[in-house]
Amino acid sequence: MYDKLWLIPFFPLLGCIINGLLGKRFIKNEKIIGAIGTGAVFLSFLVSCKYFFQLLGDSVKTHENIVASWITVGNLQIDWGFLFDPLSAIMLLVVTGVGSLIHLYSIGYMHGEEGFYRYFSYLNLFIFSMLMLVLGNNLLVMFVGWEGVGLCSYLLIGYYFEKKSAGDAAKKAFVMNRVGDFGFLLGLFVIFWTLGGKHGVWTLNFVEISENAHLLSGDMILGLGVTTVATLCFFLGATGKSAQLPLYTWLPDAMEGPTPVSALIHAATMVTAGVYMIGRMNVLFAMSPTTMAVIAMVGALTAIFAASIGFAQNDIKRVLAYSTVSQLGFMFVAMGVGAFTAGIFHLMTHAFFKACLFLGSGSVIHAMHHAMHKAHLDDDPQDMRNMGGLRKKMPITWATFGISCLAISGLPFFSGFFSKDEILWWAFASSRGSLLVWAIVVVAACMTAFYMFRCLIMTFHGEQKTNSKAKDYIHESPWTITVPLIVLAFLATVGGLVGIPHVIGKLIGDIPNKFEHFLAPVFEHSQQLYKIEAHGTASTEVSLMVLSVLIACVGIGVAYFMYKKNPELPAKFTSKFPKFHRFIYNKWYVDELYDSLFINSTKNLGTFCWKGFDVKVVDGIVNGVAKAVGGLSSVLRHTQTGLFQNYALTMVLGTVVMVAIFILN
Amino acid sequence: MMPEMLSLSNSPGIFVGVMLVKLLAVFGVTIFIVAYATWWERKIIGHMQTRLGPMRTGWHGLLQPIADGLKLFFKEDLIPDQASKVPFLLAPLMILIPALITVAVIPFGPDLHIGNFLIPQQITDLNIGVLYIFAFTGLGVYGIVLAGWSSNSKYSLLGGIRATAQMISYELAAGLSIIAIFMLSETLSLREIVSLQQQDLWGVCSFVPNWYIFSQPLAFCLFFITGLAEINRTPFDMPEAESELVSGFCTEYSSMKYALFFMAEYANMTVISAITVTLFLGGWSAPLNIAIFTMVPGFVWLLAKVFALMFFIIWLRATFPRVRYDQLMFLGWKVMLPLALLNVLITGLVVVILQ
Amino acid sequence: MISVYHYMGVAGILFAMGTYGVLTRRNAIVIFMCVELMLNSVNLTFISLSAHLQNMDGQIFVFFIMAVAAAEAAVGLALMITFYRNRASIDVDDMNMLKW
Amino acid sequence: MEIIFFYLVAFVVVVSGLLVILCKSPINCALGLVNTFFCLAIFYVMLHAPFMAAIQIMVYAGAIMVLILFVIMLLNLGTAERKRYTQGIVWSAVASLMVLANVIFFLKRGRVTGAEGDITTFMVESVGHTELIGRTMFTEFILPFEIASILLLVAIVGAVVLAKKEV
Repeated sequence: MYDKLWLIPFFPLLGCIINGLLGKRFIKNEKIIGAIGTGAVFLSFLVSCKYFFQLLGDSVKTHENIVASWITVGNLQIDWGFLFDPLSAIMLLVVTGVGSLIHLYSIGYMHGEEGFYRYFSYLNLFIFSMLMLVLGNNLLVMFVGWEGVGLCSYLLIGYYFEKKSAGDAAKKAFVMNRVGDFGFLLGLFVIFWTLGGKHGVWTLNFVEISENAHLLSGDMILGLGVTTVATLCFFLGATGKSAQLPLYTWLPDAMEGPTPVSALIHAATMVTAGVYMIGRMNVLFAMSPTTMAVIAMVGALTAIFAASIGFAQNDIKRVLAYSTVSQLGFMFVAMGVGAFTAGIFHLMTHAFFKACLFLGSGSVIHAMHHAMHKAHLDDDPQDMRNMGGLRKKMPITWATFGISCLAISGLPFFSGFFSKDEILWWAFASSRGSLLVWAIVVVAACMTAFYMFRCLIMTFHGEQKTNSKAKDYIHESPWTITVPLIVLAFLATVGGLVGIPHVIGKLIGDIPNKFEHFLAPVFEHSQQLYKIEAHGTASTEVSLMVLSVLIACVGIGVAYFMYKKNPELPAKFTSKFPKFHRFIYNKWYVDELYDSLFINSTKNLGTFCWKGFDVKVVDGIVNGVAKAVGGLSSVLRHTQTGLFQNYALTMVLGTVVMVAIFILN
Repeated sequence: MMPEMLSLSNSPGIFVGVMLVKLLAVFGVTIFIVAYATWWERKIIGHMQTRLGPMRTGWHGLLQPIADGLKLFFKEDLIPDQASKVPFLLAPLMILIPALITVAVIPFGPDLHIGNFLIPQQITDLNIGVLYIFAFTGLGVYGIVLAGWSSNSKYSLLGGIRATAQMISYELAAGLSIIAIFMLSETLSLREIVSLQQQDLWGVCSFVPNWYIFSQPLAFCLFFITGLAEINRTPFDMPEAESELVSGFCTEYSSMKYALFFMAEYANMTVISAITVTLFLGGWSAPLNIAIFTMVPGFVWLLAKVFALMFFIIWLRATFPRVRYDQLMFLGWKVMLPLALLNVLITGLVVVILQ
Repeated sequence: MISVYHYMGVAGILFAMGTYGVLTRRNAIVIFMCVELMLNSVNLTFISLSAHLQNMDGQIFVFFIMAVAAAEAAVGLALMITFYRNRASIDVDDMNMLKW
Repeated sequence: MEIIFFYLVAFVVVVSGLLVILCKSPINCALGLVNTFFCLAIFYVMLHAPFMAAIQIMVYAGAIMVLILFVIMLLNLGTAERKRYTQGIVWSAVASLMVLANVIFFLKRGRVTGAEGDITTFMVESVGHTELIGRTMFTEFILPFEIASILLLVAIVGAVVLAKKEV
């Protein structure tokens, strides 16, 4: 039935190997390379679709497929196994679907770049790793994928490795991810050790862990529940991979990579791995209210924090990057308040509209870059202050970008509306939720609407601020770029319809929440077991929806007022509150804080080890020994004259003394 | 009463007296021979070259050696300014003394029976006589070397170097050729070697003495040739080659010192002849074991044989050209030495088989 | 009457002189000669003791010492010629090519 | 009588030894050494070892020293050598004096045991020194003798190889 699951990650791996090994010397042709890369992912998408529809009609929703045995030690049996259930099915569709669109987009975007084959090889490898992460039936396989996407992220951020900033960003991402991975591994060990050591269940398999999770309920470690410790560790991993506070700083820097990479990895797929992981292990997380609260709070804070930074950024991709961080915060809020379905739903819709936004920005940057290039200008093609009024030049890009902005702002009937309102509702009404979290998230939603429309207006509306030389060169992108944009914009518009909330569904005629229904086998169990549900009347829910829509409109209105009607207002504002602006513009000085806290202290420690310990103690010992030997040698050197007669003299004296001793005795 | 061998212990007075007589006799005869060998050589070579040689002083120039001696004696004695004085003075002595000192072990007749004592006709009979001869002929080279070096002249130095190399090279072959004699005689005493040669030839031929020249012709040839080389006689007179090195090691010498060199050359010639005669030609013994011959005193026979050999040596000078230096070395190392070794080997084998 | 101690005393003096020569002279050939002097003093000791003890072994030893000395002379002088060819000197203080 | 002769020869030995170690010119050193050998040969004769005396003169004076003289002249080393610094000379003098002191002390103290062997003076006189040496050498010491011959062969080869300009 599901025994061909291995085909899904196999195609991208094949594409990666073919492009990677043969691309440089034998294939060379960009079209063939692009076709191989895109085709591989698209084939995976087709296989995923096939299995998805098969799963829709299947009564049993969880399927495991063991490909090969990996580690067999005593009771422990770890396999290369795939787990196919509604959750992974959704993820597969998102990853392969959005992935193939971005591959297609990349053919146009990366045209003429050096290392084209390398790019597609990495991208396919990333898809492969992500699929392993998603499909893995145990923690170890997931960890392989987890590390694989980290590696690919590193490779792709550092794609322009000639640029120092790109290399630095890649390193930053990698190191930050390592911090999170460390947490992931610790969580893995805690689970493995407690389950195996205390309860005799030596396993890393998700299904078995979920089934045996209840055994852990009474266990304590370091004064905390084992589940709390383990899930906090896992959550640390999630914050690293999904760019949450405090490990989010790598994500904005990751914009150094090519824009499609940002769209695919740093918006749509990889960064959601943390969310997926929490969803995958929802039973464990549900067992620990403490962790859930922490997650919700961290998510909420991240959402509002990143949104605030987004206010002041001028780089279009950076705005989107902070938006991504903020939206990921929304998802974690959902996970934290027990709205697993809503979280995954938002993950999906976010993948659509954020990918669309990124690709749209990529389209703009592409156009700007070419224009700058042709006009021989050095202006930053990503700076929004150089844009404006692009609507006429790039209508398709403008339209799709606008739709996505509406979607992310949560205007009714766009996909973002459904998913975000679900999250807001759960935050407000869930047994794990709280008013504080809700309030923060609402403010964050308002801010989201503001900065997204600020971005839209600065880019596409108003007067054109591009250097007049370059103006005429700006034109709409080729079809490989626009087609994915249109498809994604379409999805961003209608994607939400699969998960229409009950309230609205009832209102407009008994439309069930298909999404929730589909995912129920995964989450229902834990939600029922640990009494996680949203209480509230329909009227409350509806009024909350209206409130959020209003708030979004306020954000949009302010943006319209400030950037369209009175374009001089932001400057005034800036000059009036220079400190505040600078604070926001410099991203709350978090990088600097980290620099001083971690980097500098590590550096200082290193310097201390170097100058204090290594130079003084280690080198001191070594040099001291050398000096002692040298000093002694300089004394003893006088005995080694190289004149054999001196040696002979010594020998004679020695012999004489020995004979004298002999005689005297 | 058995006659006793005269020695220092049993009759010191007589011993010293007899010894002095013997010394004077031998030394006088040797000096006389040396002096007249010069005259003889000039006469012989002169006649061989169809001229007369010295004729004016005395009958047929018989007083020529004395005249030469007087002339040299009264010549100015020059010592080069840059010479090393002491070696320069010592050199002529060091070349003459070893030559004369070797005569001490040459027997010149049978033991005399006087009174109660046996008196050997030999200055001293060493039981290592042959080695003694070798030791002192080997020392002869120092005179040449010192003369060559101390003169501080390149001709002299070259002569000295040549003499050194020549001596070392030919001493080996000479020594090895005599080893064959030891093997037959089983003694190192020259007196005994001579007495052994008076026996019947190979124990069968009663009237021919057992001279070692018959048993060891090759050794005789080797010894004689290497002997010529050791005393720097033609054709091996490289150290004093007139045509190349002016006069070799004695270029810078004059007066009596030059006379000493000259004497040393003829003394060496005499000595080498005497040694050859003693080792190979029966020494003082008669050539045939016939009464008439054996009646003749031993020293007559000895002198006769020595003169014969000296004549031969002078004859060689008259006929042979000087060999080249590389030929000399080739002959010494690649012909003489292997032949001598071969001779030793064959002699050893024969001796072992005949035992 | 001459005793063995007389000979050995002379041998001792010779040995000491040879030692002094080896230690002070700089000409390699002179040093070589001083070594020969020391060897000869040992020879004298051997032979005097051999005569004193009425035993032949000491003289046999001297014989071997002479053989070794001859070999040493041959090889040593060859070495000196080679060295002289390379350095135009046989001063032992110049034999320092391996010093640094 | 004998003892006077001994002291005379010993005096000559010491004087020629001093020549060896003090003469500036190597040739003079060599001459001194030859003289030493000669005197030692006289000692050997006095010790009833005429064969050794002959060998001494033949080998040392006749061969080794001639070889050394040859080399000295070949390399033209007549010039005086550089002087060694005073400190070295003083120390060397001290060392050699200590050697001498050791020897004298040893002779003063040590007791060489009396005659034990069967090679008496009479026997040497009657049988002959050469024959006695030969007997001992070719019976008791035949193996070392052969080894010594091999040593000489090796030395010859080594000398040839070393002294040749191009091997």
